[in-house]
Amino acid sequence: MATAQAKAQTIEITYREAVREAIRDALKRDDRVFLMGEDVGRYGGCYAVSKGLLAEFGPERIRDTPLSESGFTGAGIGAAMAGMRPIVELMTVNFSLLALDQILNTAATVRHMSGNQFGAPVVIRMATGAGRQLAAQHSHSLEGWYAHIPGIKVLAPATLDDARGMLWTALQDPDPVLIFENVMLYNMTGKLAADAGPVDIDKAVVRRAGKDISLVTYGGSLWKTLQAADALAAEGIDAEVIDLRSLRPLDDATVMASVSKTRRAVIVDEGWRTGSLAAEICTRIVEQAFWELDAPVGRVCSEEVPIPYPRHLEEAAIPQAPKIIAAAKAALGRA
Amino acid sequence: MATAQAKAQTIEITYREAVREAIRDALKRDDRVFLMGEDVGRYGGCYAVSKGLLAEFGPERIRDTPLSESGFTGAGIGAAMAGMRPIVELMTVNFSLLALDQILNTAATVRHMSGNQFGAPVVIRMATGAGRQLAAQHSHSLEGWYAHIPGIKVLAPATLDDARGMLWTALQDPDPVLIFENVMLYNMTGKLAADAGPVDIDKAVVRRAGKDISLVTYGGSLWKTLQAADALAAEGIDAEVIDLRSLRPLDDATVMASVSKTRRAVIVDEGWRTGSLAAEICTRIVEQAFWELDAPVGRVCSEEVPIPYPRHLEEAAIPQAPKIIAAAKAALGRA
Amino acid sequence: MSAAADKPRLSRAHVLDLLKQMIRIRRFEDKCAELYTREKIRGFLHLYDGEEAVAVGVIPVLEKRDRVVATYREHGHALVRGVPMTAVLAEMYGRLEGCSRGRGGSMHLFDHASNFYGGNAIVGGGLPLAAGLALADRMRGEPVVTACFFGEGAVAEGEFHESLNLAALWGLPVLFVCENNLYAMGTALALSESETDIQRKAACYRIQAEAVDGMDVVAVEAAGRRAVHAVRETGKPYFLECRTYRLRAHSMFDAQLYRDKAEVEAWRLKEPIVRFQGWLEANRMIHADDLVRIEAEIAAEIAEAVAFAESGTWEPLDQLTRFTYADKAA
Amino acid sequence: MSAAADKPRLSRAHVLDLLKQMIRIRRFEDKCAELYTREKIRGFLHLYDGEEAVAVGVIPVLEKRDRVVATYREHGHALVRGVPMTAVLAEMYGRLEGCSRGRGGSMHLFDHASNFYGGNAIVGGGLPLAAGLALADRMRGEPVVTACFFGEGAVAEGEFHESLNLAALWGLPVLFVCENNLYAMGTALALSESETDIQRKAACYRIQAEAVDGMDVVAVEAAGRRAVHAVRETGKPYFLECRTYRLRAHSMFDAQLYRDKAEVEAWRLKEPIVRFQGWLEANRMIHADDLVRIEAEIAAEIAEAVAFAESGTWEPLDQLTRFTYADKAA
Ligand SMILES: Cc1ncc(C[n+]2csc(CCOP(=O)(O)OP(=O)(O)O)c2C)c(N)n1
Ligand SMILES: Cc1ncc(C[n+]2csc(CCOP(=O)(O)OP(=O)(O)O)c2C)c(N)n1
Ligand SMILES: [Mg+2]
Ligand SMILES: [Mg+2]
Repeated sequence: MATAQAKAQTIEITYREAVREAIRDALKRDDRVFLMGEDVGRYGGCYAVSKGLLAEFGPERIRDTPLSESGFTGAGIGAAMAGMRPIVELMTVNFSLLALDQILNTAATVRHMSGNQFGAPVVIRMATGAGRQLAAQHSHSLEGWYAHIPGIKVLAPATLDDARGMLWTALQDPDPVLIFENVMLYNMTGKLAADAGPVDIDKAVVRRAGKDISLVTYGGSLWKTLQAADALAAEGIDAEVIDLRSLRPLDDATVMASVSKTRRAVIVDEGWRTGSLAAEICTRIVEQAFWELDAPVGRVCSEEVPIPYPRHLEEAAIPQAPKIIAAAKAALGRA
Repeated sequence: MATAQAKAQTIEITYREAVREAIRDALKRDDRVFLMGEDVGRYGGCYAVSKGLLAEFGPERIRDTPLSESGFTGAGIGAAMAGMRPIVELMTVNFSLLALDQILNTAATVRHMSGNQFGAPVVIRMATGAGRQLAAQHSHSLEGWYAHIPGIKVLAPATLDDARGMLWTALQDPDPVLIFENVMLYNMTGKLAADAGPVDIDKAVVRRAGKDISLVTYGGSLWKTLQAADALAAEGIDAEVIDLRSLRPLDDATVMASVSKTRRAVIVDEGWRTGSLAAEICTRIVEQAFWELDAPVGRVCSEEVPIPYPRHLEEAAIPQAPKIIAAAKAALGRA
Repeated sequence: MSAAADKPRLSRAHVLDLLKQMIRIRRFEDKCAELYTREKIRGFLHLYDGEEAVAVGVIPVLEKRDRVVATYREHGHALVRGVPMTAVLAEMYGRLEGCSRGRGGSMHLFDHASNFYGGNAIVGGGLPLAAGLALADRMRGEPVVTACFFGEGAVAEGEFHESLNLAALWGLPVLFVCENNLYAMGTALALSESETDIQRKAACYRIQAEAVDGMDVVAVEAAGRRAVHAVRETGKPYFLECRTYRLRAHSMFDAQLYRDKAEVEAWRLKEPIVRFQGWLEANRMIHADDLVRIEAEIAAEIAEAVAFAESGTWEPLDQLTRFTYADKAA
Repeated sequence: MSAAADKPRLSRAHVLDLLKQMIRIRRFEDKCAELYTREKIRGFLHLYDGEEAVAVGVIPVLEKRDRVVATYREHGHALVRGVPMTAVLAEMYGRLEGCSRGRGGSMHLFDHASNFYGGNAIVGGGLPLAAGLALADRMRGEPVVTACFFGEGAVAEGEFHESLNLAALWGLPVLFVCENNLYAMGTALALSESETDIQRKAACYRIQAEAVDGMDVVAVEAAGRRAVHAVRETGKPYFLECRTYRLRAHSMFDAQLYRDKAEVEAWRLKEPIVRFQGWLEANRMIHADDLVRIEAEIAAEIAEAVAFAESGTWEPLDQLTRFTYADKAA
């Protein structure tokens, strides 16, 4: 992993490129790795993530698939069980529903029901989230929902380092790992250490230290939450912002340490409110830190509606900084 | 709905028969109603629910389908959009994953994305739950997971009255309704009013009044929870037991009224713990009744493991009365 | 263009209408593309450029009571089916006056009045739906045809297989119209199907099938007529493969790395409007002023649609979660 | 029974082995049924009674390095593949000594040593998996065959369609073995498929196919040999439909309302063991004492398996959630 000195040397890079570098690096380092999915090859990936990789690695390892989400996801799982290390790209979480049987009934269960004889070390990547005015069938945020399933791990890289670093670690994992890339992050630009490499995939990280309230979030919402934290700072409220990074398993320790310090928390999560990951985190805080709480835990989630097309409705449907600010203030009794 | 006098006349009936009577009644009352699903006809239903209906109503209205969960669920949705009132039977929740695209991306979204021009008044029934030693792929309890989806309603009849009465009301609903029947209840016998009919599908019900703690549950777990309440009573703890009945929408008022009275709550839910419906209910209690709580809300859910085959492991994996008792005592500081 | 047997119907009024409908779609979508770059239209925008003969050939053959199920590339289908251009464009603007109240956008045009069942953004997702609509009609004994449009990419999906089997098994009056434009986004047919002769797929389910030159509106119309007739008469499904080509990008985000410019140019020579117009000219069925009139009418219609969309209103924010469920009865 | 061309391989030792394997499955499952009524075995139990010739004909033709994917009706496949009967029965008892550590039960027999990939209780769920196993072999250039067994009921599932297309498109060395026993639970083939000649389905994907009398172990073996040979030589998929019949109920919960007793009795006359044994006797390839010996050996093996399962241990409760994920490296 990158040392402090090496970090001095940085490159300007987009999130999209960071994911691409991660895939390229994995393909170079391990013969067993290949990428498969709809339009990952000739088209260059629906969000241009895999652009250029076909020319570099050829059609066997950058494998365009037919529109058969269940079939090719299952094939990825099978290939993993036979020793390969496939990266299955499901384009977007919206289409992953077609592959859910293979993910839940095969990938997530096979180690257990085979008595530990077989595992499925497959990595399944997909874009997630709203914000591009793609309406009801193309704007789901189901990563928190997937986190319900025992037998899989669920990652949500929010930063360039994580976009670059989580994939390799996930590929080393003996069990299936789902990686959710928020669509709104692909164009995000920033600096990355020239020698950035693998990162851990089991710890939440404090992205902004603060003492008044804990804002717990992940993925695309991290940036809105940091924005909210800045605005709160201007009003004298010092918010701590936690990036969960891994949605399954959850790193309770980091969350509880923060809440024990700040005694107040708001969870920000782009999933629909009812049955959201935010509810799970709130419940864990209640279970593990109830007596330290000075106020009810708040949550900022998506409204209970299929995401509407018009910009003003879409914006109102998903978490935004003003809502986060309001929830934080409410938790601090400053509404 | 049944009057008090009529209730005097009761019949001995199983849960299975109550569901069958509900289907038969709906078929008789409304020409637009038909039942479709795998083995609902000649076989008599995988849990014998529809036994005899084929002879009575014929193969058009008791429609055996091929093994094509996505196809026939989608066909049910389409038929509903064209004015029929199909009851789609998905055999068990385990296979419903194959139909999830149609349920989430079509049934749940069509009213909204069509700007209220089309709705899908379909009822989708399925068996749910563990307890029959059917192992990892046949023991899911995903009703709470489904409750995450805006655009659908989710019911969990736990009693004979509800098994008999919820279907008709669901069929009157202009939107898709999913009904989850716990497999362990089909053989349950009891008394039902001879003229039992439709029941409401939007209110939770207090199945046992109590003042010391609120035990909130639904479906198959209701009976374990009532058992636990009896045991608690023997130890001087007076538990109130709430049967949610509808998992989406949730009847917050009934839950909050109870918790405001008892100041303590435990949620019992057969779903896997992380991301369970129990988490949602706990969170709502925190949001709406935090200051009335005298102790952290507890939850008794399934362990985070695909359900194992052997009886002792299966039993240990899902909620049982002793765990509920322990959780209740813990909430009361009597652990 | 097509066989003599089909010509009787080719009155001058009729051919001019076919031509006009195709040009109408083309001009409308050209305007959409422009409005997209001006950010009036957002989200994904999938143009039908080159494929107009399919919708124009098939949809007018349907009756009013029939039903249409389409995909995210459905502007043409909606227009030909009779959804007003004003309502279509307002929808793409996200306006309350849009045909889906602005909530659906380009990929979710719906219209109850014309039995237009969307606008589905899930590839293959419309097929089970179409089977279900037809099942309802069959159970009620109504001689209604459901026309279901989908791309050749959808053929690889399990839902295609399940729907065709159900339709054949139960005798459902569905006209399956495969718009085979040779690409699913960037995936050429040969990379998605082991059997690339798509109409042969229907035989696997014992469904009657036909392939037609989808760039020839007269041929499509003739085949469409045969197909709709067959479905209505037999009550059974029918499979019509229209061989066509998408001349533009898949959506506005597509760099078209997967095909040569030369291939596109070669297909451009076969494109349905120029081809049909040339044939009409050669057969002296059209005059220069016909074209001028058609273009003028269309331009006026588009101008009106733009004005309508521009002056449309936004759904108030407090209505955000409405229509997740039906409004409660009062 | 089968053509002369296939007979050369029919040495006495070989035919006795075929017979023994079939009887072994039958007797084992008879015992399972008994143990089920005694509640030693729980959950669902699906017997292979009548279908033994399929597994016995196909699986021994495979090599050790080959892979097998089966369904919930897989006791026979596991036994023939070499999973010890002790471990299979212990699994059905839920014992730690079971081939899946007791966690899977009857529907989830797994065995790493013999490349036995389960035991899948989702109809059609094993097909994508088989494609993936074969994809791995293909990418590594290993001449390994993956044999994937499934019932004719699975043919209606979208996953069947997607998997066959993938296998054909990518040239994956999968032997698809359809065990067509005419019923999916209580649903007769004609109620689930518009095309009931199942082997014809393969042609839709340009996959070579053959149908064989699945009640004739010699014919199945010959076809299996051709099929495995074809897959290994060409690296491409092959589809083998074995026409067979399930003589018992679907599972132990099935009242068999959907078929006549007479139909079952008619099929019983064709059942593979009696038929093969009769043929061997007619051809004087078997002696009465062969049968006595076979039965004795099998009885001893079953007795040993029962003893093994009975004396097995339970996974300690504190291990409940283990194997949800791999144990952490020490
Ligand atoms: C189930 C699903 N998977 C993937 C996508 C992304 N996607 C949208 S259109 C498309 C290509 C579809 O091609 P085809 O069916 O041939 O229709 P065409 O666009 O050519 O008209 C893909 C892959 C989707 N919308 N739905
Ligand atoms: C996806 C799915 N749907 C339904 C079931 C319930 N089910 C179990 S076996 C079976 C019938 C399968 O028939 P077939 O494929 O012909 O195999 P057979 O039992 O005849 O060997 C059904 C419907 C299931 N296990 N999986
Ligand atoms: Mg196409
Ligand atoms: Mg069968």
